[in-house]
Amino acid sequence: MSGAETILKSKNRITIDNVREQFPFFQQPQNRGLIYLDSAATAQRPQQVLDAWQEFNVLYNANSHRGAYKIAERATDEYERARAKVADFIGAASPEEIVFVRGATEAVNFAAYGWGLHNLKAGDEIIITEMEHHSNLIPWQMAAQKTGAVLKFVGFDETGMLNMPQFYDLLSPKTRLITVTHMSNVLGTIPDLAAIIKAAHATGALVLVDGAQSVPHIPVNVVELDADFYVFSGHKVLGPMGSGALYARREILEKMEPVFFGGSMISDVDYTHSTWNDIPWKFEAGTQNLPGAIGLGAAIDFINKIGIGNIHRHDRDLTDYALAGMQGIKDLRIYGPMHNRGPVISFSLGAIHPHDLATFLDSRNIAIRSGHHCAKLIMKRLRVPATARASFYLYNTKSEIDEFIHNLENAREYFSKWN
Amino acid sequence: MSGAETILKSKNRITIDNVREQFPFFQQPQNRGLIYLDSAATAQRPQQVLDAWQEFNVLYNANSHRGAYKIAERATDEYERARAKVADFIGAASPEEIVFVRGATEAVNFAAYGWGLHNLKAGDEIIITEMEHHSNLIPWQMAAQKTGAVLKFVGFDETGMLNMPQFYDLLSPKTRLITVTHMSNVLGTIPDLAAIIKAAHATGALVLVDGAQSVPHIPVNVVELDADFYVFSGHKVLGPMGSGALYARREILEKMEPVFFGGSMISDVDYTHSTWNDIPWKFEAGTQNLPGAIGLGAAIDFINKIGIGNIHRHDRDLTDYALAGMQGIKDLRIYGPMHNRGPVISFSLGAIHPHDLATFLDSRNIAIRSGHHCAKLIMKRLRVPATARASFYLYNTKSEIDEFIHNLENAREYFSKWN
Amino acid sequence: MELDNLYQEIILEHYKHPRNHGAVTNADVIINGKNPFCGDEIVLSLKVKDNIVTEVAFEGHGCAISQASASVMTEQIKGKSLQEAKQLFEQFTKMVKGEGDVDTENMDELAAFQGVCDYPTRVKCALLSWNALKKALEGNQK
Amino acid sequence: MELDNLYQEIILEHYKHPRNHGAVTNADVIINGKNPFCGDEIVLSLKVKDNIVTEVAFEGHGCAISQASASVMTEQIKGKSLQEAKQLFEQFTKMVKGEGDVDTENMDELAAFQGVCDYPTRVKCALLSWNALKKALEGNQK
Ligand SMILES: Cc1ncc(COP(=O)(O)O)c(C=O)c1O
Ligand SMILES: Cc1ncc(COP(=O)(O)O)c(C=O)c1O
Repeated sequence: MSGAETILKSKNRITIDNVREQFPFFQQPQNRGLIYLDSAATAQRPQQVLDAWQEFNVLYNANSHRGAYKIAERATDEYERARAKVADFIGAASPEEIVFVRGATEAVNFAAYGWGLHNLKAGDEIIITEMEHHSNLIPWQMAAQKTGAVLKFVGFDETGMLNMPQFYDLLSPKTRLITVTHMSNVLGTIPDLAAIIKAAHATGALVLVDGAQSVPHIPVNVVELDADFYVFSGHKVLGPMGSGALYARREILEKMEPVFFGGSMISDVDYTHSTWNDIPWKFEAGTQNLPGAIGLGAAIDFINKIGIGNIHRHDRDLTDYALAGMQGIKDLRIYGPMHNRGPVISFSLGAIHPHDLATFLDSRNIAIRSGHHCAKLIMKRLRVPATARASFYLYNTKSEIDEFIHNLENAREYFSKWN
Repeated sequence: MSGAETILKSKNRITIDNVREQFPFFQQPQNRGLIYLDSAATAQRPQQVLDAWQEFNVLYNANSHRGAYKIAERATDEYERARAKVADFIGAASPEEIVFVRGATEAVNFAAYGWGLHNLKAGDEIIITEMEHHSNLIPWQMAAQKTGAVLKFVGFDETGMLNMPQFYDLLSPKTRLITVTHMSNVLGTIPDLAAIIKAAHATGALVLVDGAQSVPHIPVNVVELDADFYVFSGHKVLGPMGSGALYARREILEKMEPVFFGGSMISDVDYTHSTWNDIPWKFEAGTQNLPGAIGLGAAIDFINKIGIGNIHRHDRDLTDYALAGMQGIKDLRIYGPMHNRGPVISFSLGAIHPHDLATFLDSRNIAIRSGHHCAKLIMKRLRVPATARASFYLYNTKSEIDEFIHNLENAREYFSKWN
Repeated sequence: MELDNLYQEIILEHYKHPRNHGAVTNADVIINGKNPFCGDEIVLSLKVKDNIVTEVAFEGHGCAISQASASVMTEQIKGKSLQEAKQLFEQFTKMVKGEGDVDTENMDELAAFQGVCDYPTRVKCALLSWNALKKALEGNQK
Repeated sequence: MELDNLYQEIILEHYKHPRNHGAVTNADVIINGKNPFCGDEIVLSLKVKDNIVTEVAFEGHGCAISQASASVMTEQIKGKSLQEAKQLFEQFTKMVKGEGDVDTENMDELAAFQGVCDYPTRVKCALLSWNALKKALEGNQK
């Protein structure tokens, strides 16, 4: 089956096997047969990304922006080229609007410190959803506590859809920011950002979009979306750990305060005061993870070769296929919408605790996640301490999903003796 | 010559050639003959470090602390093992006192935000030196501006020695923190930390030591040193870019506020308030650069195999050798002490601008740095806009230094036609 | 099937019918045990008299391993001296971490957790209640 | 020796004897050019009348390339229209970046910087004063 699955439906028909071959992780004897269904936590990386990292280190490792010799110049060039690739990939108007960060968490924190602390004041409101990852929640709790701003929560219904009437109710002239995920890492929900952003801008509020889960799977254009801030992690989109980006519109970045201070982010330095470099460098204090950023650029090249639209279709097909199969399993409960959703499925199976389920599947060489998925507010609302979660990406196959579903049945049976 | 240089003076005589062979950077045809004298900016990396990074990615790439399957457990284990290696390497009392960060810059910022903003108040004083890297200066300018604390500067003399009488003068019951480099990245100066820390603790002040330049070259033991905070960057000590550590004594870390907020650093999360995980994890929000940290662990293994004492001797010998040779060059001026100093030599040659000198040497395949070296206060005090800088590490040889010195002579001649 | 080494009968039995579940009234020590990474939580309450654990109970939520481990633990330490409890803690920890041979003679039902050492992802589940106990023994109460 | 392609006679000559060094009195535009990464700095002052650069001068510090480039630039744009100056900026930038063939006919001494394109580390030095000029032309003054 899997050999015949076509990821690229257009002319040159890249098959799923062609794709998998390019991921050394799946080629290791130790990992043969491993069914990796945890890409929402971190994705595997194609050879091209590992090569870019390696090439940096063996050929032109040097500190950027500081050298007066050839390899330092190359390091700087490749780093800035990677920035341009990221800008292109998410449709930013210019590379200067991309700040390299460690990941989505750091990006949200930069926004909360650099914009939030300087623009929020007592009584201002931040609208946030109950389905945010902790990384897009706690930085705003901090900003709210420090400024006196108030967090207003938009809930979601049993099918995992945001309560849009509630959102419109909450939206007011006091709203300064709406911060919302582009795809829930638990429910797979894809909120109606177009509507949210249009309404937000009509009242003069800014919108931060957490793209950690969306950028890997759906075509993103921040300008068409009209997002004010957009954040994502490199490691979930085939890039190296320790890479990621904060996008913000030029006017916002220019007015935003730097968060970290040190080498390379300055314009001038005196004893007690300093001034800052231009964007984006004023946000990049100290030695950056150059091969991380360059590796992220290579990941984007890889994705562009396959086509994000093709990846999107592949992931959606897998998700539909998995949802259909899982619905046939007795006592299996799926959290989140059944249509128009991301390739991440949270579920529970009867009374089996998710950790026990994950251990069972692990013993069958199937890697899923269990826990609160850094989204305790979702757990509270679902009234469960934890869920199991399977997530898919371009290298997963329908036959892997068959295996997964088959083993869910097995798990049900194995644990049934417990009743 | 170079083949005979012994880096390990003890029994099994590792020669410099043995060492160089293990750095793929020097083995590339494109880099043959390249004399890399910019390790103070960033070091090259041994195969062992690249392998550790690669192995993580192809064998057990998974997110740490979150997985319910084998490779995730391995990723977590190796990450925590790397932490223990770092703790051992700098003599920390326990691994929990090590926070993984992107580098020294981030580490100082964590201290300035997490400790500084919560412990400094108007009128408090921070003693700092005029030879600090911007990364150990501007975060404290920020903390001072936000809290009303005052920065007090210890100067240095023409030979680059800290003005210790001035330090003792400045030290007072108002002093809350002394923040000082363990080795200047411009002057090579190694301040008398024992004296500084003893005096500081006697008045009840804490001491932060910037080890970015020292950790690669001299044995460090934070407990013997009695440092309260100690920071360094992985990429300068043979580890990957994007790795580094903040050390602080347990009591300090426990009381310190987290700086970044998000996944994995929480104990519990509610709508408007959250509580934090134990140290060190409360400081590590979101997905960390796991292979970066693991690569840093591998770098430490590599260094331990050779012996930091042996590396120290080798670097010191090279430095003495270079200083002796450079002193023979007409119009060459060396900034910094001539003895008991680090392997980083800043200099100028007649009226030749450092950039022009660096370009000349680059055309001879010798990589040095020119500029302000992120230490504008030093430049102000030296009354120069920039200096040239050569720095050495375990893979450099005396014959490389011969070449370097020979080409300094050539440069003098080349540019002499300008006069 | 090897998984049975982990999910032994005794463990299932305790998971289904946890002993000493609830809270000790007028406890001398109440300790919260928590694995922040996965969300499992346990609250342990103890009464100690003349150095002897006279009463002990637990509440919380978590997987089969963590719940069964708590249940067995409470049974095993009840009536033991603080010293003996600490010894059991050490033996048990060593056993589930697979750190060398452990004499399981005096361990009774605790020995059912021997299989955990082959499942490194579950070690922290088995230790959740024990680490809480350790904190309690160290007088780290709140 | 190839380095001579970079350090041409004309460049050395201007480095040693910079033209239009100092500040224009009653300048219409004063612009600060700076390379924060290496520390080079230039202050450019201009007088503009009827769309013509009537006076121009520079101060600052930096390497031979950046200083000579500023010196040559001031000579070349003096008396030119803002439009012509902008054109020269574009030609010069293209040339030192090595982006395609540039017709150097109308460029006079500016052509001496042709060799810079083989020294990517020095491109920003050659452009320091020109980028300041561009900011000035865009009315980005301060
Ligand atoms: C003395 C000193 N402190 C701090 C730093 C900052 O280190 P990093 O850029 O790796 O954060 C450096 C290096 O650039 C340094 O030399
Ligand atoms: C929706 C969402 N936001 C934010 C994050 C945080 O990303 P990172 O851990 O890479 O910083 C994640 C992933 O963990 C996520 O799924």
